[in-house]
Amino acid sequence: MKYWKYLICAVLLIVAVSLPKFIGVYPLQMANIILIYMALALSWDMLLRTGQLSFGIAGFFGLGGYATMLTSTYFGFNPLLSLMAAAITAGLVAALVGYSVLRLRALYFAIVTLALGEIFRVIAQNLEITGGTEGMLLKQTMFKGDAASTYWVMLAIGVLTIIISIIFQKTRIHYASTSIRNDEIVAASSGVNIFKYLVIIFAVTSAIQGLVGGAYVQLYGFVEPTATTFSINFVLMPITMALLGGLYTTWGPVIGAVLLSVIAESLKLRIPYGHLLVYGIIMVVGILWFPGGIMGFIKKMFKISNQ
Amino acid sequence: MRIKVFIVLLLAAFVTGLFFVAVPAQAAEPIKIGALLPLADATGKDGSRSMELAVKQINAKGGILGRQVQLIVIDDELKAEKAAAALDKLCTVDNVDFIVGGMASGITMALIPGMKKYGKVVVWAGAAYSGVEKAMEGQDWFFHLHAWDYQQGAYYEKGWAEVKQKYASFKRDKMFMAYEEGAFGSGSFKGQKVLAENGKYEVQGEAFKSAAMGGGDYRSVLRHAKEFNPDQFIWVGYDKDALPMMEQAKEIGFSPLTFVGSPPAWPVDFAKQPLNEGVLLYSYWADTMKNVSRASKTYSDAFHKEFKDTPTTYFGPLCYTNIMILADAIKKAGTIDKAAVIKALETTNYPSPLGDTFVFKKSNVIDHQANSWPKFMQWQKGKLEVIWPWEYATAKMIYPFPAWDKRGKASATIEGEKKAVPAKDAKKDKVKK
Amino acid sequence: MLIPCGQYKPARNSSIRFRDLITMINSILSKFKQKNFLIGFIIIIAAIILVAIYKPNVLFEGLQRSALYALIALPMALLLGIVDIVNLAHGEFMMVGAYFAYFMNVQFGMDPIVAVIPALFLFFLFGILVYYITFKHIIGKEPLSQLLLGFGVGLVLAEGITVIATNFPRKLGLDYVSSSATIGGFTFGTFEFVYVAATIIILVGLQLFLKKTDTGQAALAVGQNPRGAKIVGINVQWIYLLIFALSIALIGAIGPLFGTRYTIFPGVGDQYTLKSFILVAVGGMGSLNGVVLAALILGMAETLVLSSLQYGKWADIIYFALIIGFILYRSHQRQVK
Amino acid sequence: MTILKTTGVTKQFGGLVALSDVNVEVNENEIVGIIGPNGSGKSTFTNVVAGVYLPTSGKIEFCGQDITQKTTHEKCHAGISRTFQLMRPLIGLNMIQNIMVGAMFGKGHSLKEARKRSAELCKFLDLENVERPISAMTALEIKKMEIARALATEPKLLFLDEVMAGLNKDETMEMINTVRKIHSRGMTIVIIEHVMRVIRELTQRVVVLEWGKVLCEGTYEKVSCDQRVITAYLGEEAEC
Repeated sequence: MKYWKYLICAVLLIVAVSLPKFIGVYPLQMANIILIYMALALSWDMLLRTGQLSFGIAGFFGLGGYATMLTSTYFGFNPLLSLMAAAITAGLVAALVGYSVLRLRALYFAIVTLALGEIFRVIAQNLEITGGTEGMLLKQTMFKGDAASTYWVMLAIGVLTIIISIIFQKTRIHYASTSIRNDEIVAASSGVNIFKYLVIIFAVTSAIQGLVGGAYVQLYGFVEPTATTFSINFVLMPITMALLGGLYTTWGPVIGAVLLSVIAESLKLRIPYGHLLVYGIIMVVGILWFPGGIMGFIKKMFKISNQ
Repeated sequence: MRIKVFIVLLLAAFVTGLFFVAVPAQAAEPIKIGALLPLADATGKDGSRSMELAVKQINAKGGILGRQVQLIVIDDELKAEKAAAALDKLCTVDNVDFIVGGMASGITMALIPGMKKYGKVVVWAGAAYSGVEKAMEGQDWFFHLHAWDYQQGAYYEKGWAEVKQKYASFKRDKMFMAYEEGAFGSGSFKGQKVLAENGKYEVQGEAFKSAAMGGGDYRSVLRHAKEFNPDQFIWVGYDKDALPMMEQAKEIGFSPLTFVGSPPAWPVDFAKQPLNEGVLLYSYWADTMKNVSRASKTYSDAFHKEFKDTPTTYFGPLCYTNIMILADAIKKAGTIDKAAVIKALETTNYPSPLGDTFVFKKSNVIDHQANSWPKFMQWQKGKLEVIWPWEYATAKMIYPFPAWDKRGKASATIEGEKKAVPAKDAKKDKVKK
Repeated sequence: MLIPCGQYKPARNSSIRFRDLITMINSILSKFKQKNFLIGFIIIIAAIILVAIYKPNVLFEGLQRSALYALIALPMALLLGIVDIVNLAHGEFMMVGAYFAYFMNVQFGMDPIVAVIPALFLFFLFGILVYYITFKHIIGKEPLSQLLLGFGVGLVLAEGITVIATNFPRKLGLDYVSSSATIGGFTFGTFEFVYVAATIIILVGLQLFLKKTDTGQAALAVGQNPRGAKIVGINVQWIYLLIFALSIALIGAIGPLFGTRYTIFPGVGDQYTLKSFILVAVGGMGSLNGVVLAALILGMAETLVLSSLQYGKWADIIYFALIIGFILYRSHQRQVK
Repeated sequence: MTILKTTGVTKQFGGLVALSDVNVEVNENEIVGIIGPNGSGKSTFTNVVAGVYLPTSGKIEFCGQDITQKTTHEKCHAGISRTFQLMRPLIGLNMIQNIMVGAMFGKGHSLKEARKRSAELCKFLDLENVERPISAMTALEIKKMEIARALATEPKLLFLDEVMAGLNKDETMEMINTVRKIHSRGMTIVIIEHVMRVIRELTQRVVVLEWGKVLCEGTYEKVSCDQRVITAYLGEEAEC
């Protein structure tokens, strides 16, 4: 039983890695989009496992994007190095900011993270060095835009996120975050250093978001503060995907990201005008059918079949 | 057990996805043109309809080189990653021969890596941001129709200089620019500052939050403008800002000598608003141009016949032109071979519904820049009239902008104002032509 | 009584008595005896006087802007603050209300301000409908699902309007919206005082509803502890339905008022959803007065910053920094207690 | 030896004084009972000592260290552990995982070690079928699990806050035995209780709180005959 899991994971990984041999550039590009949103959704869920609802995804995503852009433009970092810079910048800023912000809970935390993202945006928009409102263009995207190589980078980021999420689920961090989410007083009375764990998890998830932001800039080659890099889409879409897929699990956000991205794209190609209407209806019906997300539904099915 | 079912589900989802996404490529019988436009936006809607119209007309005449033309339009959703994916789909799944379309600069930026990768002939309608131009330096397959931001600015200066020459009473020593805080607005202001330095007039500017981004209160900006007391007031924003801007200017009693707006489109029914009287604007095209340009009339009539509607933005005729230029070049080249088509495109000479006759020249940076130019227009009695360039002028300019307290509820009082136009200038007008 | 509340019947006099007024004044006066409150009050008064001398327009326009923010945030404060339902489609309902008024005007020549009354009734029914179709099945389960549901409903509303009426921006040309008055050479717009009036009416109405009616008290009880409220015999489902429909009715009726002054398009609402969300958080969950006060402070500050030419582009940063500051300060206060 | 010593501990909530000048000493290896009518400050005292609230004034010493300003988890690491008046299981975790939280974070054991120790604790407290989710457990089991979670932090001092509340007679008996068993392992226990029988059976010394003040202190027999205590309880379950 146990080996089954590893075997399936290995097969999946091999299939994922060798995908460029079988499919064309466009499906790969779609896979990149799915991986971007999947990593964001999963990282958001990882923080949510502590009960902290973040609306700051776009903020750290944009921060990472700008870090990549600035380091590769002004210091000539190579693409992978600039991605590292993005992750580190976002992680550090999150750790610093977290020291004051992580004392907040629930809606207050959500609003403050949202406001933080907006502050990052306004700063990026008003500084000369970041190209102001017009943004900046990258001289050369990573691997000269080669579809297979960029896909592998994105896949690496996606797999890394999944691995971090699994690690979070298998180690003491799982116990820390679950107890903090369920009952902070019990957690603290049982010796959990709530603040420490929150800062660590916030920094790690923000670093992932920054990394994805950096990859986004490396993929599409530009930053632009108002409509793209700090777009509210990068808050709403990952949250939507994680909720539909199922919270507090590794595979829920993954399923949500794959399903919603594929549905959105196929709807767009079939119904050029008004596809978002159908998309919205699917969302509403989806959450009414699976109030606990698709993973929650699957789990429930198993419980019933087991009993 | 749990994991197994889950894996099966995941695979099922994936396979369904592939099934949905991978539209099988068809035999390359027709000439395929791929277009990227924001279909949910007014510009994209006008643009895609006009493209369809152009293709229909071409196919009705038997196509090009004996082959039919197939247009594949994909919505870029105004999202960078979706646009890039759409470009990949056009180039790899649909195997299009040429790429057209394009509206927002931000989206175009995301397409640059892909365009360079595929190297197909691109005839691009939109994107005015000069950063795009820099990125396209030395790419011989890139043909750009819309004027770049700095070109537009310089052209406006030329226009105002000509207006000043013609109307002795025209004054433009002080100018105030209210611009939306995004790339579109602040880019315009940056350019304007340089132009003002060269033109030796005073300029002041301030950003506002466009209603498109959740703003909509312009009073502080308008007050600053009023304090500055400019001869010319220009606002650079979106169609959503148009009417509230006028209302709030009226509210605080701000009426400069010329009141100029430059949104890409105007809201529904703006024509019916009495407040619009005398508002000047920059645009490439107005429906009234059918009175002065034959190409414009042909286009306008055809569009109306096809869709029982009038295009509200200049992206309609621009995208129509986009297809027509490409079709002409293919015809001229006699093949869809890249080098031949590029050669043929270089010799383009197309009288467009926008008024201008399109030819490609070198710009500061790129090799193939069309000479399309914006025009000065003015709302007069609920119609957009072209004021300048003189050869397309459909009416004379109302100057100065009628003060709020001097107009009645309707626009009846404007008649008298028109006399402000010096009669002697009519001759100069003819000489110019 | 509107709602059958079972055995739960708090003994209350539904009219405002003179004695209530005295106790209210007394409680306000006792606040002045606290040092901090007095200092804060003096600072605020001084700031208002300074602003009034320095830039009188900030006072008027700031008030009007704040009133609009507060007006839009109040229905959300009712729904989110009182009974803990997050409705991310908040702004979209307002947008639909504005479209309703627009087409009433175009088709039947009805003035948008008159259209507020039919909008109120129609959106109450609409709210009931939406509640029965969607939110009813989510409330009390995973609370975060409300986010996704609201997002989906908002998308359906916005895209539905796009399909029906295209996404071209629309704006009614109403002569009275640009009316202005002049005092001592200073001209200011008068129409937007409608927002101030509407805010006061809704605020007072909601306060009375919550404090003076059994149903309002029941709603407060449900908000504090749904399970407990059920135990004491309150029909919780009814309360949710009523508050939801009331919130939708209010925001739907605010739509026409919004549409008089602002351009409407299908995407106009989402920005205001976010703003309202922020105001409810800053004002403090459950406090309607707090929301109005937060709107007043943030709106005034925003207008003040915008009124200075050089710093206008940083207005957003000050706005958001204020929000963070407020929330951090409030959380600090809570910890000290 | 004195293990816990509070000197002049006062706690105010706004204008309300919940504890005023409370001086309590707990010696090693004894069971101290804290009793008092509802709202007398029993739970507040637990919360102040175990660190959920910081005291407004006063000093708390634990094993000779001043721990007054320490946070909840620091106090837990120092060796104070507690259960809660109302059942507070961590519903996202199953039975043994709940206990592991205490072992991992209270004592810093690794995941493996924590599981081993938690399993031992389960055996010690007669908890079976340890992988059950919370929803499949009885009230007694949850209470025992919470005690196990507190014990897993390997404390020097254990606060049991109304651990008998909501249990029937048999269950109460079982719980009393459980507490005895824990005490026999050398644990110092402070038991906050409403049910006098429990106090009588278990405690060596009783502290009576009323209106946030210590009313009197002594053995159960001495305290239960004190006139002030009887007045405070108004005959409520107080039998001489």
